[in-house]
Amino acid sequence: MEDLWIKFGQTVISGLLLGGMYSLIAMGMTLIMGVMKIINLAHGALVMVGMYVTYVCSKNFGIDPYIGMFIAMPVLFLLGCLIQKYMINRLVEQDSILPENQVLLTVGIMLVLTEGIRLFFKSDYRSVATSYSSDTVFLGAMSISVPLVIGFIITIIFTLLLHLFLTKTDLGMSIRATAQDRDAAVYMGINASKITMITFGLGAALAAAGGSLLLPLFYLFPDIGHLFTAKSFIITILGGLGSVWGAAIGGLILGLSESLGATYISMGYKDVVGLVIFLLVLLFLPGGLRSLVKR
Amino acid sequence: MLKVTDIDVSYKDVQVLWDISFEVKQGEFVAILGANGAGKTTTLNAISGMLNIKKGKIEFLGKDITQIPGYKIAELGIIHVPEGRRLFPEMTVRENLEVGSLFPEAKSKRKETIKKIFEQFPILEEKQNKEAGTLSGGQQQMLALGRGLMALPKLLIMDEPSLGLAPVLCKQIFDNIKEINKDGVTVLQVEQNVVQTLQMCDRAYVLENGRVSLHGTGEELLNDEHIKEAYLGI
Amino acid sequence: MSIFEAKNITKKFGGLTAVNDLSFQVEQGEIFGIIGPNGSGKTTVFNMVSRFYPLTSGEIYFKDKRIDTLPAHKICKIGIGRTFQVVKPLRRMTVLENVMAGAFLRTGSIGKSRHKAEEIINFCNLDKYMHREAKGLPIPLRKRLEIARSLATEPELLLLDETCAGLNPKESEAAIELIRRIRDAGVTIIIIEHIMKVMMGISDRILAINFGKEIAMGKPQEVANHPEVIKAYLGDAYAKSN
Amino acid sequence: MLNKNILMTIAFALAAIILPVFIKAPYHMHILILIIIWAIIGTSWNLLSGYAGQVSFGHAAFFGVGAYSAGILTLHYSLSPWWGLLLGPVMSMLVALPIGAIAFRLRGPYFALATLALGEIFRLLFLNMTNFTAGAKGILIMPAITSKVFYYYAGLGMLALTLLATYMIVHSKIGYYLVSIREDQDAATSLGIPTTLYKNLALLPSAFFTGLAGAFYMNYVAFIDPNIVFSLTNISIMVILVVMLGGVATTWGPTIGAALYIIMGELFRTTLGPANVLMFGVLVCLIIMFLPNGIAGELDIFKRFRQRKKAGLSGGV
Repeated sequence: MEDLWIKFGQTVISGLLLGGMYSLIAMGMTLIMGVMKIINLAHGALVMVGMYVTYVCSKNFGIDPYIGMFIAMPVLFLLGCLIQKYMINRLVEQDSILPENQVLLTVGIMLVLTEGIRLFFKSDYRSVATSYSSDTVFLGAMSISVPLVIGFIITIIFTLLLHLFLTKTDLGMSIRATAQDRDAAVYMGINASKITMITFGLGAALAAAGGSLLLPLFYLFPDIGHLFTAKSFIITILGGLGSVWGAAIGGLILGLSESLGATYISMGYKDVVGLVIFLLVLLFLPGGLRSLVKR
Repeated sequence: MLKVTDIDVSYKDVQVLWDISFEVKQGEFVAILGANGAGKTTTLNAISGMLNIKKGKIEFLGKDITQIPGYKIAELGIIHVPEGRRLFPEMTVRENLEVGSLFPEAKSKRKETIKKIFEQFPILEEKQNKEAGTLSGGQQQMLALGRGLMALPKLLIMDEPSLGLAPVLCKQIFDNIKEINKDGVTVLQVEQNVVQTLQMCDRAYVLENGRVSLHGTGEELLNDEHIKEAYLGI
Repeated sequence: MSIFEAKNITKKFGGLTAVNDLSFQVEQGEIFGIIGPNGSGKTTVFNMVSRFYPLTSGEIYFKDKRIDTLPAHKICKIGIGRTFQVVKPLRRMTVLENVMAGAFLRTGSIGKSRHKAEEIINFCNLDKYMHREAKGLPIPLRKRLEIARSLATEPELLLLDETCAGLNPKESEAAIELIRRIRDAGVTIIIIEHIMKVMMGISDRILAINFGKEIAMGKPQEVANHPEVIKAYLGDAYAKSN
Repeated sequence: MLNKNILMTIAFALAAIILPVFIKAPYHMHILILIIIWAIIGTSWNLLSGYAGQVSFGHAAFFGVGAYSAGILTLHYSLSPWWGLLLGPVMSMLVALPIGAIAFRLRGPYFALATLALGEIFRLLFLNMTNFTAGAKGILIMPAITSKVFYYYAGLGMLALTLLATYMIVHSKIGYYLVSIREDQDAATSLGIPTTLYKNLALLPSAFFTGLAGAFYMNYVAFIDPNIVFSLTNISIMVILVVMLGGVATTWGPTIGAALYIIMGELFRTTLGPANVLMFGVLVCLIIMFLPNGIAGELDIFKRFRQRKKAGLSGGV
């Protein structure tokens, strides 16, 4: 009986910890979707590129992944800005039959990023080895992996910083204003094109941060991006577009449901659980969890 | 202060304005009147740099601003309070005000300006931590006005401030705008509430089908039979 | 005989009441105008009638049959056509194809639908633009195209939303002439317009609303001289001074 | 003009029929067969997404169900996988019904996301229902026929059927209604078009022919596993790119796109080695940025313009 409870507790806690890190990635997506109103199918690929940057730092230069992420973030910020300015932004005025042109361009970008990385690193599975990768801490009778705990703590710090940035700084408020009413933001003197570019960069940097935190926990290969694209969609739709706290809660819920699904249903079906939640939210709760709070 | 000379404006491939010319002098209260679809809002958007101007010239304080992008217009001191208020619905009242003051000068005086605005609109102080989307129509218009004032505008452009407001609230907003004008801010206003607008403005221009059809002082136009005809067809 | 009746219809969006307990009847063969200032709820009335919005309360009857429970696409089938204030052309289809899309409601045959569409395009004086894509048309022609497209569905009642807004006097006159001819062809018309001038000439009866409520109803002259209407359009002072 | 179109079509058809006389190498035949399979999927996707404007990110569900219908017939019932050509399309239509019921409640990007999720759910289900589908191990069959020429003609027949069926749908009342829904759903509703019904009228044939392609694929390649035939990137998203490449909402666009995709893929593979998919990605980006309506779509503008003046029927419908 007690064993069952320990197993349950361990499942819940590791699910929540992992979900926290997912939510960091999803915050990047929710910011981009909030400001640009497009589905970014390259988001997972940005995560993946960020992971490779951190991986190279660790493998070739011996930089600890938790330090390496601070190199990956600015690199991805720059990459995101360039992609937005020179590729996606060019389609804004284009008259095409399918309005999904921008989405399809993100698919193209995803292909380029994934295959570009594959060219250099092949499809091999890689992992970083740190002294603490396989360490665990004990919480009562439950054992929790150390990278999960560190990653989660860093996530909390980042979430708080992001929250402060968005509510207390002019740049952050400009981002929110642009997301909520682009024209009105321009009336107030905000350079909405520049803000859009910065937001995409910021979203990419957050993707890199989340990816780097997950690096000690996942095998790295070029196609891992798809996994994160899917997860961040689920979280973004779950939490509501453009909402940082929505993404935080959504991430926790996804992590938890995956973890419970894996333990109690089967490993194979755990992703189905997330997708089904995703569909249910799309259909029955179009504003995400945030719309519940508002009611 | 603001001088518009012979501008033509098109939306995509459709021309909306022809040869619009008018002038707003320092400290004046000027109104633009006209029916739905006459081109009033387009005229205002042309001034605030949201549209491509094909022909003509817009000058502000002697400087040619015809081709300056929208976000730079605000910094020059032209603040546009758009039709339908266009607040940032998920930001608090205070945050909305803060977003109004992003330029160095306005930012340095942010605290004082907010204080002044709270004095003028006590209800905004009371609700400063509420999301703008939860305010009533009248309160939203006050906030839109306040947000505009945060930038310390030289020229305030008001687009249909009375839209959707009950008569009592309408009057209150008009009083507020008049007061702001008396404090030295030049005002250019588009309104459908003809008489009240004519009573409080110095001069007015009437637009019909994308052209200026009439202009004069408020008093002159109040007594002009054409106004009544244009609006009521009698 | 009244062909259409709205009974105490109300529409609320959250806390805002856009249309408040409004009732009116439209007689067979008349042109019935609805006027009111910006934001007074005119278009909401149309969206309720054409079932784009569900009613908060009230009932709508067409030819003595209750219609406020039908799905939106059935409204056209039973004989009520509409246009939109912000025109919605089928942008990448030609004028002919736009009107054919309407004509297909009553036929499955390409030939018949094409024949009917050509007839209506001629009726609406759009024949010169028959093979132009809708996205390149200027506003006055787009408005006319929308009327043509709706006529192709063979409506008995046509709802026109701000057909003359943004038109110059000459274009406006041409539009009015077209509306008259449509009525003469036996179609009952409800028309929304912000500009009263337009309505004065063509409406048989006018309903004036403000804040979603009726403020006056009757013959155009009566409505135009009604103090509440003058107040709504020009403001308090005008009503008193005149 | 119309005659010229018919003549061109006949010329193409004849060329396709006599092609095996000149192309003998199995490798080249293999490429042609792959082009045909992709042309069928692309043409089907184009009906739903190009003409009706409902951009599906989940067409792999139909392809996979078609393929597995054929595979499971052999695996569990020892029937010839050729029966799958009958069962596969029907099964695909059957799964299309619930997929449509869910996804058509949503519009635009939300529709796209829902189809994406549904497609992935199918992949995961087929991966995990190991008793029924053999899971990740996949299904391997021993094909009774090995002649590439046979597969070429069989595929060509199916492609012709798909093209003809979609052409007839698009040039009927249904086609007009589908394009109306794509251009403006509210306007379509105001014209009395039951939009959900007509979206289904695009979805069902689209699923049917995609399922047919899947069943044919099983017969030809003789091995499937869920990660191949239900693949999000290699099927669902690739079909979008194929049609974008060729031309959205055009009759021949998907076929042109399929030919370009496969031929370029092979060319890049042989000349660039591992960088081939990268080059493809770059090309996709360039095409979306500079030829937003695809190759046939952009050419079509000139064609349509001339056609309009004479016959007045546009290529848009």
